[in-house]
Amino acid sequence: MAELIDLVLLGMLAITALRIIFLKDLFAVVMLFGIYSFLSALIFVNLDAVDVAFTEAAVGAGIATVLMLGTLALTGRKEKANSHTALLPLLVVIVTGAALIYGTLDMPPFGDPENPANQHVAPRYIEESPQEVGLPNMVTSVLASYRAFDTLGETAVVFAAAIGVLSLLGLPKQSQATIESGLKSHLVLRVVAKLIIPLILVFALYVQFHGDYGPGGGFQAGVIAAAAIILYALVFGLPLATQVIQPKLLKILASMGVLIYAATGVAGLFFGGNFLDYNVLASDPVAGQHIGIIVIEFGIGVTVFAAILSIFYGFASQAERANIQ
Amino acid sequence: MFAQHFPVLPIVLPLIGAPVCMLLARSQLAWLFATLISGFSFFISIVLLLTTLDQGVLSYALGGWEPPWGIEMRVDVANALVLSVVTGLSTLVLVYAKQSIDKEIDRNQHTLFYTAHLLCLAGLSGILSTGDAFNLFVFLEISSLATYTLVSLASDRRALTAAFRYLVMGTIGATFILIGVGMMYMKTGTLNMLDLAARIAEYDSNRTLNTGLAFILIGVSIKLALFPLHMWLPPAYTHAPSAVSAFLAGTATKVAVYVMVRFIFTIYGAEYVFHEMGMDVILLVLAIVAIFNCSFVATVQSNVKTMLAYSSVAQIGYMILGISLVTSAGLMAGLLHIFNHALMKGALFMAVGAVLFRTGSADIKAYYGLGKRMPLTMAAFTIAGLSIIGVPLTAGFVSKWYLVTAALEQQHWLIAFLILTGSLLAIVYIGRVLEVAYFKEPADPTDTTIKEAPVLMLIPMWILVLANIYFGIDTSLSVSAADAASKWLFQPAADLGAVR
Amino acid sequence: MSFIVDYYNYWIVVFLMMAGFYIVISANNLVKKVVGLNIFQTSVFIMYISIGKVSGGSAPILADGITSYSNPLPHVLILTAIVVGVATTAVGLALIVRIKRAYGTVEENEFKDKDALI
Amino acid sequence: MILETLSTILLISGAFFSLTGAIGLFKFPDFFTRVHAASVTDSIATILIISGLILRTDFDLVAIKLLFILVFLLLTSPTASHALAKSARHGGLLTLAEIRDTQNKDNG
Amino acid sequence: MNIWSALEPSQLINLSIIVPVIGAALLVFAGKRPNLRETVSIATAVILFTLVLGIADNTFNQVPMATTWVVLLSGLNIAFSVEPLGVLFALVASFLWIITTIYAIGYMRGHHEQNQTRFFCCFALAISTVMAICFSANLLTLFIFYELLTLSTYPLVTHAGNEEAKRGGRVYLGILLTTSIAFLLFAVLGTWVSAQTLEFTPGGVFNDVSSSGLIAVLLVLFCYGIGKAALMPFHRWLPAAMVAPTPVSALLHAVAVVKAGVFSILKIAIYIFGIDNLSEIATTDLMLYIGAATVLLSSFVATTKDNLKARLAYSTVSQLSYIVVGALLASSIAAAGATLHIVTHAFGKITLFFCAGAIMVATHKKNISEMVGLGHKMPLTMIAFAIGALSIIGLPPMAGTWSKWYLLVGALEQDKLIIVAVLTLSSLLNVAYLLPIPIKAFFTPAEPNQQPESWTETQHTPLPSLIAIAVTASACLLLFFFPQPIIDLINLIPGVSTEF
Repeated sequence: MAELIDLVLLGMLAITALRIIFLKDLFAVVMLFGIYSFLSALIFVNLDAVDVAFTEAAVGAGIATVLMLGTLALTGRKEKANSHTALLPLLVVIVTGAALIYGTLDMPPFGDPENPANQHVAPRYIEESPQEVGLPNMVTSVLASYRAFDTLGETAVVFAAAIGVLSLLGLPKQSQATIESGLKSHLVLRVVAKLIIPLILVFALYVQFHGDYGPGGGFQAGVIAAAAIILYALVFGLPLATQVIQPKLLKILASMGVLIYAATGVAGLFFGGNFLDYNVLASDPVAGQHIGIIVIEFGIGVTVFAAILSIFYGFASQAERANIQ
Repeated sequence: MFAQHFPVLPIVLPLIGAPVCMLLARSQLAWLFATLISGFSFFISIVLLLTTLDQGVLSYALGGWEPPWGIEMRVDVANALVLSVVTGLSTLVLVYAKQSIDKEIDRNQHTLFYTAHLLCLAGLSGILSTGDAFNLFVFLEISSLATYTLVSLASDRRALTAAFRYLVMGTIGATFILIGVGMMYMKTGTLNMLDLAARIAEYDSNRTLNTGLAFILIGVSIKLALFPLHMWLPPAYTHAPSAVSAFLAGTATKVAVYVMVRFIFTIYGAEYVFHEMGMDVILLVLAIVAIFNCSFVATVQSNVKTMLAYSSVAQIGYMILGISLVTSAGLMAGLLHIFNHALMKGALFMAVGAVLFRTGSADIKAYYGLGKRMPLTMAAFTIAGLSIIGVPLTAGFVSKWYLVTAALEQQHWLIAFLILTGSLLAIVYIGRVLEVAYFKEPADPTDTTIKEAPVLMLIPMWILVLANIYFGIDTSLSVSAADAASKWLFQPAADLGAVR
Repeated sequence: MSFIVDYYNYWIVVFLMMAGFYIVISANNLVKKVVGLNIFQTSVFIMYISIGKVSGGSAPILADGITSYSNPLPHVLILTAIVVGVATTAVGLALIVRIKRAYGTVEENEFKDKDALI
Repeated sequence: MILETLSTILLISGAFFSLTGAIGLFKFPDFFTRVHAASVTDSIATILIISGLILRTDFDLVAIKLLFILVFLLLTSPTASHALAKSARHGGLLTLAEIRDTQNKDNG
Repeated sequence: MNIWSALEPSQLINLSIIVPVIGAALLVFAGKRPNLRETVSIATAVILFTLVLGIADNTFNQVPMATTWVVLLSGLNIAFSVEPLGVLFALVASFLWIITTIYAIGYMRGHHEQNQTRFFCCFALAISTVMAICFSANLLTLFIFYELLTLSTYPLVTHAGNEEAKRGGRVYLGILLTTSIAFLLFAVLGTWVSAQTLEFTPGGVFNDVSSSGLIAVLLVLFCYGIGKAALMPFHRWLPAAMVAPTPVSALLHAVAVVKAGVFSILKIAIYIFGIDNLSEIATTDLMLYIGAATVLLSSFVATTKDNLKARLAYSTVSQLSYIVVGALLASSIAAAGATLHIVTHAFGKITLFFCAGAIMVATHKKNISEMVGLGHKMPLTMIAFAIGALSIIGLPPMAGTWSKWYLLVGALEQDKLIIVAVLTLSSLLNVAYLLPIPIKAFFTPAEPNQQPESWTETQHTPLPSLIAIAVTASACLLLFFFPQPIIDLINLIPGVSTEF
């Protein structure tokens, strides 16, 4: 059954991808990409990767699509007819694809528990992590403890992206003067938004702190919280949003998040452990792990929230500029 | 007290430094702070280099989780050497950057520049030190993202398209690496490099592993701008701010070369890659084509920065050539050239940046008569240029010497000859600039604004120039480090795995 | 037959990857290129997750009565990779916005005409 | 047992409404009618499906979560449909009837 | 004779290389005051000559002298040691430096040249590298300073700074660097790989020369790699470099640079291959005949040139190949002749160049056709010219007689009758292109209205230049009557002897 669903979803993905190749309407391309992302999230669920699915839905289908739409608003939605022949790319792709197919021939069978990938390192995570780290969600254990350095890097990547977008697009100026609504006439929208935004924020907090037990964690929480503010900015206008969450504050928050994470690692040094060693943070190693994971997840959440939001601010300020012009 | 944590500090220091830099908000403060952080990392790298020369490899388990379950930092002579180059050059470039950035980048973006620089440094250090294949990908992306930002900070609009092209190519490369790592993981169930090596050694030849390696090599080749995949590099280096070009040319591609070395020698083992898959011939041919094609293209450029960028691609050809000789001597020559090339290209790009600072142009016309107006800058350019050519008593000569000896040891007479003739093209492109600088009259002799570059730019430039001479004469440090590194890398991969 | 059952997943994923890769290298429009990059990367993510799937296993969250879990390690890796992907996308799109402002177009062949690109 | 049957009925009818919505999305002639079809899917189908799912739980935390989702969807999806239609209207899109009218006027 | 006997003998080598460098540094500081500057110049030259005299004294007393500067790697040093061949060349070069400096002072002032400080400074640096070449203990050292000599003389060649000078400089640098990097460095590396040593060893470094094709190739590479020996077809740089001021042409292109080339070939023939082994190498005859062809062809070319310096340049090309031929004849007498020819040709040719320069300063004439009847106006110069010409031709009572005599005897001893014929024919050609100049100058009446009657030689030729001309011309004579000290020195060279 699971295989069948998998196959159907993969087939839909293939159709979507093919459609994207031939479409010239970029708006449709972006929407299809959103669908593509969402379908892959479904596949991830089907393949037991709930955390990944959550992230993919929030990031790929959510944030990435919003950013792409924002870009389209500034650059136009039509792709121009392509004059040069696509023969060379086709050739490159066929060769690369053939190489990959060649590579699959010696691959271990799909789903087999005897595969090397499932036999060597992973069993320890599955068997020991509930005792060693003390969390039921093994993904969180691996993410935040065994491979915490990867995650620190990931946080730095988000931070770097924020730096990049800031340097390219800048942040909106805080304008005290005219606070005009983006969608003034949409009364229904405004009412519902006011109702929903607090709910979203609560949900974000839930995801943030429930990540140890179920799917979720700082990353998803940060994205969801940012989405709440993005919704606010869309409905009530960017100027108002920048008054609620000031761009300057975002810069500080984004930095602070990384610092919180790194400081947790450094704390390990001072307590006599290695960098990012949480065992030494408390007398009981498992308690130490708990403290460490909660703090760094918080750090991730803060950075991701601030980074995503400032990226959105960057794009939105450009859009406003374009409107004024 | 912190001595045992040194393997991780060159990464963590700039990684912490970056957000702090962002918080500092004042350009001056951020500069000072970034320079200090970078300098401190350099100091640690030197200590690491000396320690590894003395004691061999240093392993550091992050989070206290022993590998292969946790992530491991693994510093040996080879990466400590490259690490010293990267952190050292970063420090010098930061000193240099202060005034160059003032002129080339918008005032309120200065802190962003220093933050991105530190992030880039953290990423590069991470790539070098890590002992985990996926961790390498993460740090690769940190440095790449920071690099795109740094390149796009330039005021020229062409920097934007260059950065975008770099981004697309870089992401394709990173994704290829990701595919390759995935295939390796699929067959071995581990991501730790030593563990991978031990487990790959159990397979004779495996189609999945071969494909994985091929994808990693192609991905890394994009990052290191190996010949047919180099097209992103010249525009990026041309239009980036001078300080960025100086830093990237000396470090980013070199780190990628090191990654290639690491995958070939540490993980798969030279035996597997070169004898089973015959990669040496492919790399050799590409390297030689790179040397000639790009040196030749360099000779016809009118923009000096572009010229140097193409020269960089050609010089990368020399490094790959050394690797593809499949001998300890060849690998040693390649590693040595990583070190020496960072010295000379850093100095050259700094000199070009200084000219850009004063004249506002990198076109060769701006160099008319500069020999008199900016004597120290042009002297630096001359000496570093001679080093590129490979004139005796410069660092460039040393690396060429070892490269040719390595080729001759294998009875590759033709290759040795090609290496030497390749450097003749360097005479042409460096000579063109020197000739107009010293023998042409300036276009506008009355222009008094063009004078010697500021001291803060000259000092790092000349440190590199003097290093070029020093390491051209006293080669004991660089050669012995490269030699130890190549010997270390060249032992069969399975043995490395058995160390633990 | 078992051959196909064992590998169909990877083959479709390869097809998806190549579709994305094709869009990246053939598209003339920069936004479409970024979309292609995302499709390419997302497909690679599916490959990774497929590696970790264990038939009959369940999501790697400790629960009573479940003995077989899927491999959590690829999930962690891909979580990281997704973030990296979106970070790259954000920077890429920001660059596109700036390019549009500087050149007035986001079609690759058009700004090549406007600058003698080196 | 009864619960299960009930839930199956709910799920199947939910799926049916979803399907009609999808068919409508394809078959209907213009924007506004299509929005209509889509919003039917959103509202009635979600109610049915989620109720069906709730009946299959042990009425623990999961049921409450599903309830939350239901409330959330009931709040957002009509709003989305509304916003969509209203924007289209603001953008100057005409219904079929209106188009016919204007065409008649032009002809007449 | 040895005023430096208080010093440790080996220190003399260091001093002889460093003293000119110190001189150059002092020149920079003395640059503003011409008198001081020239005093420094001459003082440096004299001190250097006494140093070399000291070294020569020690050599006669069989005092070993050696010093190592830098150890690049085991077996690869920058090291110096004294052997008679080098001493001889050092004596000639350092003595003629004094004379040339004196001459140059007059010439440069008389000609109102620009950038005189740079001129004297580079001049001193060039001599320093020549000293290093003389005393180099191994091929690497020789190669390094050979390259530095090229670089330090480049500014001298392009001294005029105009388009023609730049073109000449480009050819000069292009050919010399190209040949040295592509061929010489290659040959050095080949020697290193096959012989495992680069030390100059009496009798050669190769164990078995006859069977190896490699060594045959190396010989060709060495002969062409040393582009300064101007073997055809790589002789174009020598005429091109004649755009330099005359003192430069005189010292560098009659003495230091070209002689450094043939000196290197002699040194390699004696100490790397071994004179006795040469006959067993397959390509020796090939190179011998190429040398012979160069002798003849360039003599023919010389007869067609009307520009005096160009004619002298081609004459130099021809005479250099005498030395190459002598080195390759594989006969101890011919080698002695070749060594002696370094000395005699140096004195003869420098006299001719001095005269050409004096004529140019005094009358601004460059072409031979304009010099008809000049003997009446400038009798001293023209007499000196005649003496120099006779010495080059090899007629008694001039020094050139001896060297040509030994060369002929060597050729006869080896039964190379073609070489004998070539040498004879070439001497006849020498007569044809050199002697007509003084003959026409004296025996054809001066064209009227050329100069006012009151014009005298001493008035228009700077006195220092005249003194220099007198010294070198008389040296040509003296060396015919008193060649013994030099022949004694030559007989100290292992494998070289004037005995039948």
